[in-house]
Amino acid sequence: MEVKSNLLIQMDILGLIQANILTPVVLFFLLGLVAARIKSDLKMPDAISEFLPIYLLAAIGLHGGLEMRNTGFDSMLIPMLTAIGLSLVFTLNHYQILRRLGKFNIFDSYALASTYGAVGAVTFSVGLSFLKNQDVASEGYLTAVLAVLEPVSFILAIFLTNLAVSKQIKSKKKSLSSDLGNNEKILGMVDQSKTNLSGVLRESITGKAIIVLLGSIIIGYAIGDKGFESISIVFDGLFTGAIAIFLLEMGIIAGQRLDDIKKVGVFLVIFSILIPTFNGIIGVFVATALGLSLGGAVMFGLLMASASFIAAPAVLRHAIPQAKPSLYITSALGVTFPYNIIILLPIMFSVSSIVHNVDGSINLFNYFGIDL
Amino acid sequence: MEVKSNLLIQMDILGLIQANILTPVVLFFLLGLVAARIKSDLKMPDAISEFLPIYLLAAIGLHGGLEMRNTGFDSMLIPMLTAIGLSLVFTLNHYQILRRLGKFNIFDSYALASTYGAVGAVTFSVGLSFLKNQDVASEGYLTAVLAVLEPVSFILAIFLTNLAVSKQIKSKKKSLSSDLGNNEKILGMVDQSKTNLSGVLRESITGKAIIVLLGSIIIGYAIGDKGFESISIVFDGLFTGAIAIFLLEMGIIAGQRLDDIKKVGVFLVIFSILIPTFNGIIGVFVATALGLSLGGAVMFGLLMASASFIAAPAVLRHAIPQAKPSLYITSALGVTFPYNIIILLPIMFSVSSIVHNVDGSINLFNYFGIDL
Amino acid sequence: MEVKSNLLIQMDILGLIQANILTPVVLFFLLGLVAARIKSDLKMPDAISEFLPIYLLAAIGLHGGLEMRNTGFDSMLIPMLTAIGLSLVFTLNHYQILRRLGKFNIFDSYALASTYGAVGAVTFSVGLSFLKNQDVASEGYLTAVLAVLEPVSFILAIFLTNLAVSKQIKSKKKSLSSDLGNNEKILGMVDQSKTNLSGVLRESITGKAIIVLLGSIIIGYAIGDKGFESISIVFDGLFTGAIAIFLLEMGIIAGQRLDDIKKVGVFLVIFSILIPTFNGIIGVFVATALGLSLGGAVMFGLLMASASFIAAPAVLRHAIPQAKPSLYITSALGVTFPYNIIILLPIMFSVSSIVHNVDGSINLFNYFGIDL
Amino acid sequence: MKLFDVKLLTVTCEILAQKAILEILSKHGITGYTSYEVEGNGSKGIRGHGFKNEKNIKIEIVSTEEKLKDVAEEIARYLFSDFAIILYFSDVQVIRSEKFI
Amino acid sequence: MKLFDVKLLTVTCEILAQKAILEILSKHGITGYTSYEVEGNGSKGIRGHGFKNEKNIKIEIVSTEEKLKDVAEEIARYLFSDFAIILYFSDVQVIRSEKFI
Amino acid sequence: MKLFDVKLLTVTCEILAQKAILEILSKHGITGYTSYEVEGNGSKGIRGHGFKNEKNIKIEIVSTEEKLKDVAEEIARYLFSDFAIILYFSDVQVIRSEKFI
Ligand SMILES: Nc1ncnc2c1ncn2[C@@H]1O[C@H](COP(=O)(O)O)[C@@H](O)[C@H]1O
Ligand SMILES: Nc1ncnc2c1ncn2[C@@H]1O[C@H](COP(=O)(O)O)[C@@H](O)[C@H]1O
Ligand SMILES: Nc1ncnc2c1ncn2[C@@H]1O[C@H](COP(=O)(O)O)[C@@H](O)[C@H]1O
Ligand code: NA
Ligand code: NA
Ligand code: NA
Repeated sequence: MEVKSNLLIQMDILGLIQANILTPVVLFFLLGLVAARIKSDLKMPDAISEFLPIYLLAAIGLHGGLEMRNTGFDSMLIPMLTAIGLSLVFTLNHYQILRRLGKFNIFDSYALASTYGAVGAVTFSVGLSFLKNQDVASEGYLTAVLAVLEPVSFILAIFLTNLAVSKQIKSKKKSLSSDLGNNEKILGMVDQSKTNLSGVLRESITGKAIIVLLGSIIIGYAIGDKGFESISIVFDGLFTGAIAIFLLEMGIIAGQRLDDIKKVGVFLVIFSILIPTFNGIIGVFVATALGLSLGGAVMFGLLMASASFIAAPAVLRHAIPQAKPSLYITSALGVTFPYNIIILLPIMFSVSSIVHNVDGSINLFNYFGIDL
Repeated sequence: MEVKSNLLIQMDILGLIQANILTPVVLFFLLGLVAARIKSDLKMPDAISEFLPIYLLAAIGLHGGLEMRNTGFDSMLIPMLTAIGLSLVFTLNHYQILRRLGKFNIFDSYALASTYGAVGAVTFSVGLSFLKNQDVASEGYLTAVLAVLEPVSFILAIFLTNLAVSKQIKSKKKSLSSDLGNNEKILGMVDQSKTNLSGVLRESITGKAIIVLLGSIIIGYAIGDKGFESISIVFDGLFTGAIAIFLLEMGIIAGQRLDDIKKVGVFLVIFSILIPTFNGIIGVFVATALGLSLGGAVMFGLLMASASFIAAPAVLRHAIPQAKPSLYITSALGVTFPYNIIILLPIMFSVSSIVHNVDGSINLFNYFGIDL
Repeated sequence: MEVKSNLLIQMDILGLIQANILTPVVLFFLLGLVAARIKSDLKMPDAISEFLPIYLLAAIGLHGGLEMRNTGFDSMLIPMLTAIGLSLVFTLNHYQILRRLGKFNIFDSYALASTYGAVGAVTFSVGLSFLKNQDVASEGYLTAVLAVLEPVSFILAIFLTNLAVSKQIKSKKKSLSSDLGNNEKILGMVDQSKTNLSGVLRESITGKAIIVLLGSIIIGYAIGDKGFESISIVFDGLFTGAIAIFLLEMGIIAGQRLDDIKKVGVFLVIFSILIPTFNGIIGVFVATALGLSLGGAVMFGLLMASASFIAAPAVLRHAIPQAKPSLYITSALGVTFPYNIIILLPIMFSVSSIVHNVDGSINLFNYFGIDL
Repeated sequence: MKLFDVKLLTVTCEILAQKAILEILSKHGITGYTSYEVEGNGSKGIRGHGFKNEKNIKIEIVSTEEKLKDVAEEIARYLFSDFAIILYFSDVQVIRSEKFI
Repeated sequence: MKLFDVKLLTVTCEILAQKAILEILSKHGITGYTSYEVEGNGSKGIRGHGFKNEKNIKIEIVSTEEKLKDVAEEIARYLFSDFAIILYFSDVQVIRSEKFI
Repeated sequence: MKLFDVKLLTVTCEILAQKAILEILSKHGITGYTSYEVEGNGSKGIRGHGFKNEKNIKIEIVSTEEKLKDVAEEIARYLFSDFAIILYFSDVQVIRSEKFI
């Protein structure tokens, strides 16, 4: 009996992955990937690839706001705080792994750690469209969690980087205090580092992603279903198609980056797969324990699993300019993103189905008790 | 009884304004405004903000054309001539106010006068979506009035400016005829001014706004409801959503301009609120007297109330380069536009409801008799 | 009886042409044309005119893929091979006509021959929307034929051009072998020509048009009607509206090119009308003989009739840089495209209706027997 | 390869002055130029944000010193007062001097 | 028409360094500049493909040699190590020298 | 701050010639360049309106006079006849001369 049910679950996951690959969203991503690999001249106009993220953020924000109006958000606080806590713990954990096992320098370690501690709004959109496809709902307030989570791990990483830099500089200052010009430069750097944190905080919070997301949540909440009607074709009807088009572009960019994977190294590639899996599954369990629905737990897991590849480059290049962007962009967009949307998403969905005891035969505790 | 009904009306207006603020279109405008004020990096790609007005004009043109086909446009002539007449009178009136009370120079006065005498297609779009929300129809031929009205007050203002410049130059010529170089320059300016008028006329009529608007009216008229079906998702279904997105952009631009309001001065800010109110309410009454429907009278009022902030900068910078663009752009976009769509529109709707005797208790004449 | 039925057919065609002109797609094209002729400043942002072809190709690809999944494509091979064969024969035929009757030089002749031997995806889109309007279906696999046909006649033309150039150079080399510098240049040109063919083949096949088209066919086939549902508003609902907007842009470009028609010459203008007519009607007959449906035969004819005006400039400027682009762009876009979508399309539809014996009174064979 | 000395005139101005500048060019018989949209900041404030027609345009003309000076003089005379505009000259060397007369 | 000799400093860098450069400019009291997005290739690899913030920006400043040298020195000191960046000077002649002080 | 004299080669051409020019650059071992789309007018007519691939592109290369002359010569030889194209040299001064060899 045991073995059979395990087998069934496994088949289920494989079946779900296969079914997931055969969705327009994933297939357009793959098309973009192929186009880039065979060096096609296919490219999206810049204006379209700048506009689509704004549109997607507005759409998921409105959707979240509407849901929150319908179902309330009193229960939001604990999941949100938990998400923030997990995100911070994960970021620190990534740093240790990268620095100790991966032997990356401080800067790259913090940059990568926060890239994977942060969240990806595009991944989130794909998750929503995946659930829509499965006809499974999720808690609307998770969009608010997405918005709040955006800057959290960046701020932590930048704060710690500054700390590390300050220490380094102090020790350097002690050892060499002769070269005036250099000293001046170092002092300048300290100043720069110090301003960075508040600057980055400011920029993160006024960054377009958060503004559009929070703004749309509020708008969605304010207008309600009736007010949404007049704009629902644009912000709901076109949603999945727009994701498909945007993923074509993401596929192209990911494809262009694939060559850089060699530079990234085996360690980071493995990291880029194992860490999201680990974080994501933990996320699903924690969310389920907190009482989130089947779909909500998947989205919560996805928040934990996703790496940031649109916000990260913009924030980190300013905040930790010493880190190599090729590392964090390539691993987040070239490895983790496709892995997340193609493979991890169905896995998390299966896990969530099991722990939510969908088929009525296994529940969270006896699952833990028997299978783990 | 009297007092109570007045109170009811007042509450009605406040309620309508509040309800109007809670529509996606207005809220996205406010979101853009906020984003600009907190110096967010949120911006629309240029291509999108260039494309959306074309789309909006095509959509309202088609809509107008279809309506005209369904309901006829024999009754169009008198409202159109009235609109042109009012527009000219208003422009002259603005000039007097600005020049005498506001102490602006000739150039700024004419530029501002025509900005407020002209019409705003974006405002018109918002009005249509407002009425759609209220499930109230309006006469389709008003779109044609919009198209015809576009160049009218510009042409008047430019003609009068040229007249003024010519006079100035003549008197200058008499007084100083020594400095040859300067003289040559002055003659050049006269020539320039003279070519301007026909040039501006030409440019106004071949300007993209009028071309798209008139063209779409004709297309709408030619294809009829059956022909429109195949494109109705694009030009009808997406309409309100597209306005919402465009108003996000308008909000951003208005927000960036708000700092300029100090330069604009208190007088002009008050002008930018009182004049549209005055013109708009007059418009509603006149339209009602001419037999337009409830919604038609609102749209007619909006035509009178609206200031031009897309066409105006383009036309006036060429035609009256001596005028300061910061004045007319800032007041039209930063003050009048938000005032019009947020506050004046519901006011005019209430007024039109009253004079159209919607609730059956007050009709136009006893309203005039008792309340005014 | 005979005369009357001929008359009826004629009226039918005229009626169809008239009805076809009164569709949004054609009217927006004419609006663009008019706007360009009166030198309006109306223009589409580049990003939009780059994005729309990608979108249209994706939409027709998906549509084709879905159709192929539903109706199979076993029967595809013979029509496809026939299309390739016809395309090659037509290309050679065009060359003879242009070189002998038109007295064009080798380069221009080959460039023009392949422009008219190639296919136009935009024309194809308009054809699909025309059929949609008539509620007539067509074989989905014709989209695959479109994709395969794209590079065929270019490759032939480039191959033959290279052959001709090589011959020329050989004979030149014999006659003059003194001027060393020039000789070097000629050798360089031979080298260039030789690399061109493989380069052009590579570029054609990885060109964005083919990638998007083939990719979307596969995606459409893979996802099926159920998977398509979530993106159907974008890729089906918006289709005709998007074509209308794109044709506005095409009309503007065609209008800007109309002045060049004088340079193109009467011969080429006549060629640009007669050749598509000839090729198209042959296409309809052949397709009907191969068993294609009424709509399928129209689309097959359109493939034969259409000239390439988006791919051609890109490919030919690289491959036959000696040819004058104004010739092939102007004639294909300025003459053939409007002729095809306005006049030839309804004609082919009538012809196909007749040979498909739609009204039950005439069938293919007695039609041939009596009328030809 | 012989190089010839000619001049490059660069005009950066608000987009609304473009037409007037192109007219001045053609009045002086100059048909060759290159132009592109830019953003910028100057005495007339930040440009290139917001409405399209508030952008700047840069127009570059390679030609003889004589012609370009005439052009610059006319631009200075008629456009400096009303439009956001700057211009400057630089020395460039070309291969085909006959193309830039 | 009298022309005055001034300098043009051209800075091409990744878009993320733009803010820092504009800050350096304003620190030196320079308010006039022209900027536009470009693509490019250099020691830090091909730019301008993919994400918007991987593009380059070109910033051009016309001013006095003295001021521009200070600017360039500060850019070299603080930004050369962390960002993809190049800069070069050239000689230009202007009409209104007072505009470029 | 010491400045070094190098050359700037500016090539403005129709976008279809871009590939050929970049190939010539890399043949001469030049990896650094900046490029951007422009519009323009010249002996081959107005460009930059209508189809994307009718636009012009401007390619700027800072390098040594020697290398750039070779590049220009090759461009002149192979591309002048078939494409809309102009090019010119100017003098620029850079800080890190080793970057532009
Ligand atoms: N010093 C400068 N260096 C480079 N570009 C400038 C400078 N001053 C002004 N500009 C450009 O010229 C435009 C018009 O300048 P202005 O008339 O001073 O507003 C500005 O928007 C900038 O693009
Ligand atoms: N030799 C060069 N000539 C012109 N532009 C260059 C050159 N080298 C670099 N660039 C530009 O400067 C940017 C930064 O250069 P780099 O720091 O070398 O990556 C490149 O992306 C190019 O746009
Ligand atoms: N005199 C000139 N000054 C500046 N740019 C020019 C000039 N002549 C031509 N161009 C540019 O070079 C391109 C090709 O020139 P042409 O080969 O003459 O058509 C034109 O489209 C312009 O962008
Ligand atoms: Na994460
Ligand atoms: Na008005
Ligand atoms: Na053909």
